[in-house]
Amino acid sequence: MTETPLLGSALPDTAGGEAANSLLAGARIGVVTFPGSLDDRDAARAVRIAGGTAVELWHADTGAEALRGVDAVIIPGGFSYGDYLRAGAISRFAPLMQEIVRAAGSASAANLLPVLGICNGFQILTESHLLPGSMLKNDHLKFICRDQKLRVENNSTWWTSDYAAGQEITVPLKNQDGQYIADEKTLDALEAEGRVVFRYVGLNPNGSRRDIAGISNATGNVVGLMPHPEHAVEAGYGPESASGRSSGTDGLGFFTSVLSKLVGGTK
Amino acid sequence: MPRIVVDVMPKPEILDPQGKAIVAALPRLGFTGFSSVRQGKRFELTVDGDVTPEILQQAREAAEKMLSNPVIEDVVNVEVVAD
Amino acid sequence: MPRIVVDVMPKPEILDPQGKAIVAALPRLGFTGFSSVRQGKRFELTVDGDVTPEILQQAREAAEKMLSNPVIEDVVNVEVVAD
Amino acid sequence: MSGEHQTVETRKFNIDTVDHAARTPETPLPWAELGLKENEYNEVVKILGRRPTAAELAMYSVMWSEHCSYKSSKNHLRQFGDKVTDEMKEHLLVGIGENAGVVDIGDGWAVTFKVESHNHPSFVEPYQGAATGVGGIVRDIISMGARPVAVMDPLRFGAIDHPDTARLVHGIVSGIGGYGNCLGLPNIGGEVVFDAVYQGNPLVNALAVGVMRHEDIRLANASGVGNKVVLFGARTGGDGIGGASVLASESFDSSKPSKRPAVQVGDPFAEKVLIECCLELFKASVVEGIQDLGAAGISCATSELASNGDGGMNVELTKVLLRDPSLTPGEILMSESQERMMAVVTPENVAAFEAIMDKWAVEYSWLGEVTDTGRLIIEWDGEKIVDVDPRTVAHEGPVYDRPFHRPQWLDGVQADSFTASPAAAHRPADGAALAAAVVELMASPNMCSKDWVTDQYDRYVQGNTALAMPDDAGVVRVDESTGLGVSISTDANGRYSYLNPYEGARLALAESYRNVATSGARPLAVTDCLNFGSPEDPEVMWQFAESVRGLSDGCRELGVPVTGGNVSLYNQTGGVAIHPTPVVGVLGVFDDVARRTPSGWVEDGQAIYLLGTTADELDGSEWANLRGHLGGQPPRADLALERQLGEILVNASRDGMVDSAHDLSEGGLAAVLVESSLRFNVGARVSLAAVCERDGVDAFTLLFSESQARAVVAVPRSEEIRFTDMCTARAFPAVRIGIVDAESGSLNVQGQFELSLDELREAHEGTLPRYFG
Ligand SMILES: Nc1ncnc2c1ncn2[C@@H]1O[C@H](COP(=O)(O)OP(=O)(O)O)[C@@H](O)[C@H]1O
Ligand SMILES: [Mg+2]
Repeated sequence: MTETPLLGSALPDTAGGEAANSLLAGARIGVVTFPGSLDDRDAARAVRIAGGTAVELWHADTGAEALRGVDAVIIPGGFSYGDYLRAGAISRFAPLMQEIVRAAGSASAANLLPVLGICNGFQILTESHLLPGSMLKNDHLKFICRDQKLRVENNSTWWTSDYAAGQEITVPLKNQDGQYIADEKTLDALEAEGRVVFRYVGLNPNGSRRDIAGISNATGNVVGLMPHPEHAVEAGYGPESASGRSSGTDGLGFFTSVLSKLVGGTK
Repeated sequence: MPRIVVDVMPKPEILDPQGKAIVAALPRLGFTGFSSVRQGKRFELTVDGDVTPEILQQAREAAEKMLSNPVIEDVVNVEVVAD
Repeated sequence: MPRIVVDVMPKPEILDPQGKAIVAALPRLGFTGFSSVRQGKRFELTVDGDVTPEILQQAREAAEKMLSNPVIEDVVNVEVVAD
Repeated sequence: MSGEHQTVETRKFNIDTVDHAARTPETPLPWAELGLKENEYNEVVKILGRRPTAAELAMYSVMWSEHCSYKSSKNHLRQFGDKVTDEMKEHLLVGIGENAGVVDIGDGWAVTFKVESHNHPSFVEPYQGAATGVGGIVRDIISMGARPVAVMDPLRFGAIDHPDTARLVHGIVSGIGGYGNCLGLPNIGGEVVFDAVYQGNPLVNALAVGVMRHEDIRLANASGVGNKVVLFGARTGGDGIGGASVLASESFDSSKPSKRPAVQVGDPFAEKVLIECCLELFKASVVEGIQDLGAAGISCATSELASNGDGGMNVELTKVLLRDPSLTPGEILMSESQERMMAVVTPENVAAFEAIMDKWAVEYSWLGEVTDTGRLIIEWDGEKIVDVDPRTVAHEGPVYDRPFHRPQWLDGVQADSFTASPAAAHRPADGAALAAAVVELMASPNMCSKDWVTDQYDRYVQGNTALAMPDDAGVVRVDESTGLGVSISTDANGRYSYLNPYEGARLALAESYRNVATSGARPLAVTDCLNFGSPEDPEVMWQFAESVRGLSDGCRELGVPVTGGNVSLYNQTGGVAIHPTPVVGVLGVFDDVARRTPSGWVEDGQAIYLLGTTADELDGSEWANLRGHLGGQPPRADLALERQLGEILVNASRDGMVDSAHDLSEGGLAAVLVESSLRFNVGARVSLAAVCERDGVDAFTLLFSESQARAVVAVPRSEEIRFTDMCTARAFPAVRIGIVDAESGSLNVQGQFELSLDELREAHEGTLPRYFG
């Protein structure tokens, strides 16, 4: 994952900044690679730009050491195992996923592993039952790649604390199977418990129920969403903004949120 | 060689986007006798030796655990087909 | 309401990446009795009234013309299912 | 995982061995069914000194096909090498002849890129045809040792309203997306053109680009006696050998029916894994030579590897892992199953190689080893079925000097200029008519927004895309620490080439070069995909010869070498050929992609300049096309002027003198004004008067003519003097034609018309969804 040197830290290079930097760099965020993962290097880059240390995790590794002692995990986008059967259906059974499910969902409540599933990662989290519901093919049946506006509905999760509640952000969306679906009871419960974390604003790009773009588990350590915050962390390579030149960096908050929570010792 | 066929269909209460697209397109080809279409999956598992009860049980479990997702799909059929 | 089931499978000589991915994953769940898997499609067409011979003929034609791609797929089955 | 244990008992063929062939010289062989001409077959017999075996016949027939041997085009393509100057060689690390060319972009980085066609398969089975087109070109890039970083897809379809067009558009676009998206390669550009000439013969060209460090460059050769030859990736099935079912019985004495699919089905997941596992092989330095398997499969890979290396190789064909155990040896040699690679590995590295395969769960089998005998020997269960000099298969095939002559009809066509024709009778003159014409143009199939297509492609993956659709070129960063990066565009105009193939090729090059320079990059190298009709038609052959002459002359004039490409002939339906369509891809380099220039206006109050001059050059234009006219001469291509314009655009970008730039090509100034407004939804006020007066043209001509070497740029107020001084110093015509207007929400052409951006957007973006849903 570290083939090419990355841009420096996105944090200001002030006196205090340096200390904060090294503090943040102490937080280790694992990024999972399955065969067919595509955005793993991008997610690792986002972690580094946010100031943290990215750690490669391999789908086939077994046992507790497979997690390499990371403080949080990102399951990135892509087409794991080709996604031919159902998105995420096969990855769910990877040995590493067993460890992630254990650490994120069933450990003692004080010590839950923060997990972010992006796109295919979200699909894998639903297939693994860490998050409820499932994904269908987009209602228009096509792959869609666009700059998508979202509203942050819940800023109290591990991955959204650096956003304001109700804040609107723009991040790229790109998928074929992104239509979020769950039964009415589940949807009502998600709404009631504040677990709808992101909603599509403006256009619902895939027919998702109640415009849901992302959700969390009850404890807020596990978050999944279809759009790609890791593609909106570096000016020049993100979504279009008012100034042109792909300068949108609205996705950075995901990575700074978890880092500040981790170094803030709230874990 | 014997095969086990597993059929998986989207749950009836779920709007199936592919089926919807097909039912909209059928009349354009002059096929007007159908009121709805649903698209599911059919798997054919080839068995190495004989289809023992254990193997059939394996197929049933694979159908529930991996070949289908109970949130959106039902396993509607698991059966042995001779060749 | 009566339904017509149409089963479509990839032609045997054609690469089936879906099936390949599944057969590689099955052993990881302890399912070791299967030597190959092929994944096809199952369509259920709901008929408005009775399944007349004409309707069945329509289903056959739709199966060939729209529900399958004759270059890479075969229609392996068209049958009426009562409910 | 390894195939060492594959049993052969189940495969009983009447094997046609070399000995058997020598003993039975009279056996009639189906060489004609396999596409060989009588003289070619006789040549094979002469080379071997006996009749070929069935397996040898399979190899020669497929390797000597037009597609693999370039037998009709070779004599012409030589010009690309012959006309290369020292200037052009400066950045060239690997030239024509390898899987793809490689150029040096500085700091120890190298880039490889190539465009290829998959036209015929995409007509038969659009989704898989297009998908495997992407898969094939990406494997070419991997086999150079590079990590693929982007793809592009120049496409041509029949008339937009033809009943078959939707099938092809849906299938081809989702095939390109389905494969490329799943591979994790951003799609950064391409073309979508509709024209009835492509009705029965759509063009699906695919370009891939990859990056590597200089020391990682790998070549396709098998050197080092005793080194092992390994086949890895997908299993071999009957793909792509439909026409070769005559080989079903290898002794040709029975008529066992065989159903072999002519269609190849792609597995992008397998290819993605193949990419990662090849990159790991390169990093660990465990392969000596590597070759992708594409057309002609194992025949091609073994004969090319052997012929490029020490000259000999022994292979045991029963070791090949099969998907379909009924394949005969000849079929195995010809199979075009996708997602396979062949490599040469030293005995010491075998274990390391296997460990990497196992990590990625990629299947492999050791087929044989490199020898110094000068012979490629292939055995089937120990019996010799091929014994050939690999050079005669791979490199010394037939070469034809096909007759060609200028078509007689061309005089009449060239004399039929648009402006003088009845089609030009109702030429829009007043403001209202011009406004309507602009809207009509921008909603037309070729000029409308291609978002419906490009929204189905992932342009973000890898996180390095700095420009993509709808800008003039695709731009990706190569080095994250310095911002070093590349820019690529592909272009062709079949109508121009129909009117004048020599100029048409130079015009395609000029446009692609201009697009790259407009994005701010210094053009460095060229790849091309030459799509033509039948070379056996002397008039088509003339179009081809003229195009190659034009392209090679043009490259010399611009100082950029052709590094590789592809020829696709026999693109015709019935006796009617497509327009000659030489797709040209130009690659340029940026020291820092942060300096790239987008094509839309952003900043209120910036000055808009038109660079270059406009003449009445409506022949072959989109406007004439809309009026159903095709005649006259295409626009003049002045490549010295293009070079000057390029320098201005690149300098202006580097020194921060422009904030936006868009070159003028199809649709002329009208298209650029609309596209630059819609890009970021920022309008402008412009006036045509000064240019009309200077160039002696009316407003209609200024808006719709397709004169070359022009661009529109937006200059920040603070930079205007510096910018105009630069143009003056180079004596390059530049006129301030207007101002960016962020408030009005409209495009205002003073004294003529005002069009709201909403109305323009609706017209521009509505067309493809209306036809394709
Ligand atoms: N098939 C395609 N795939 C990807 N991008 C495309 C495709 N067709 C057109 N585009 C993109 O749409 C934009 C407009 O295309 P075009 O008008 O042909 O550009 P230009 O005239 O600058 O060469 C360009 O950015 C081009 O790369
Ligand atoms: Mg352009």
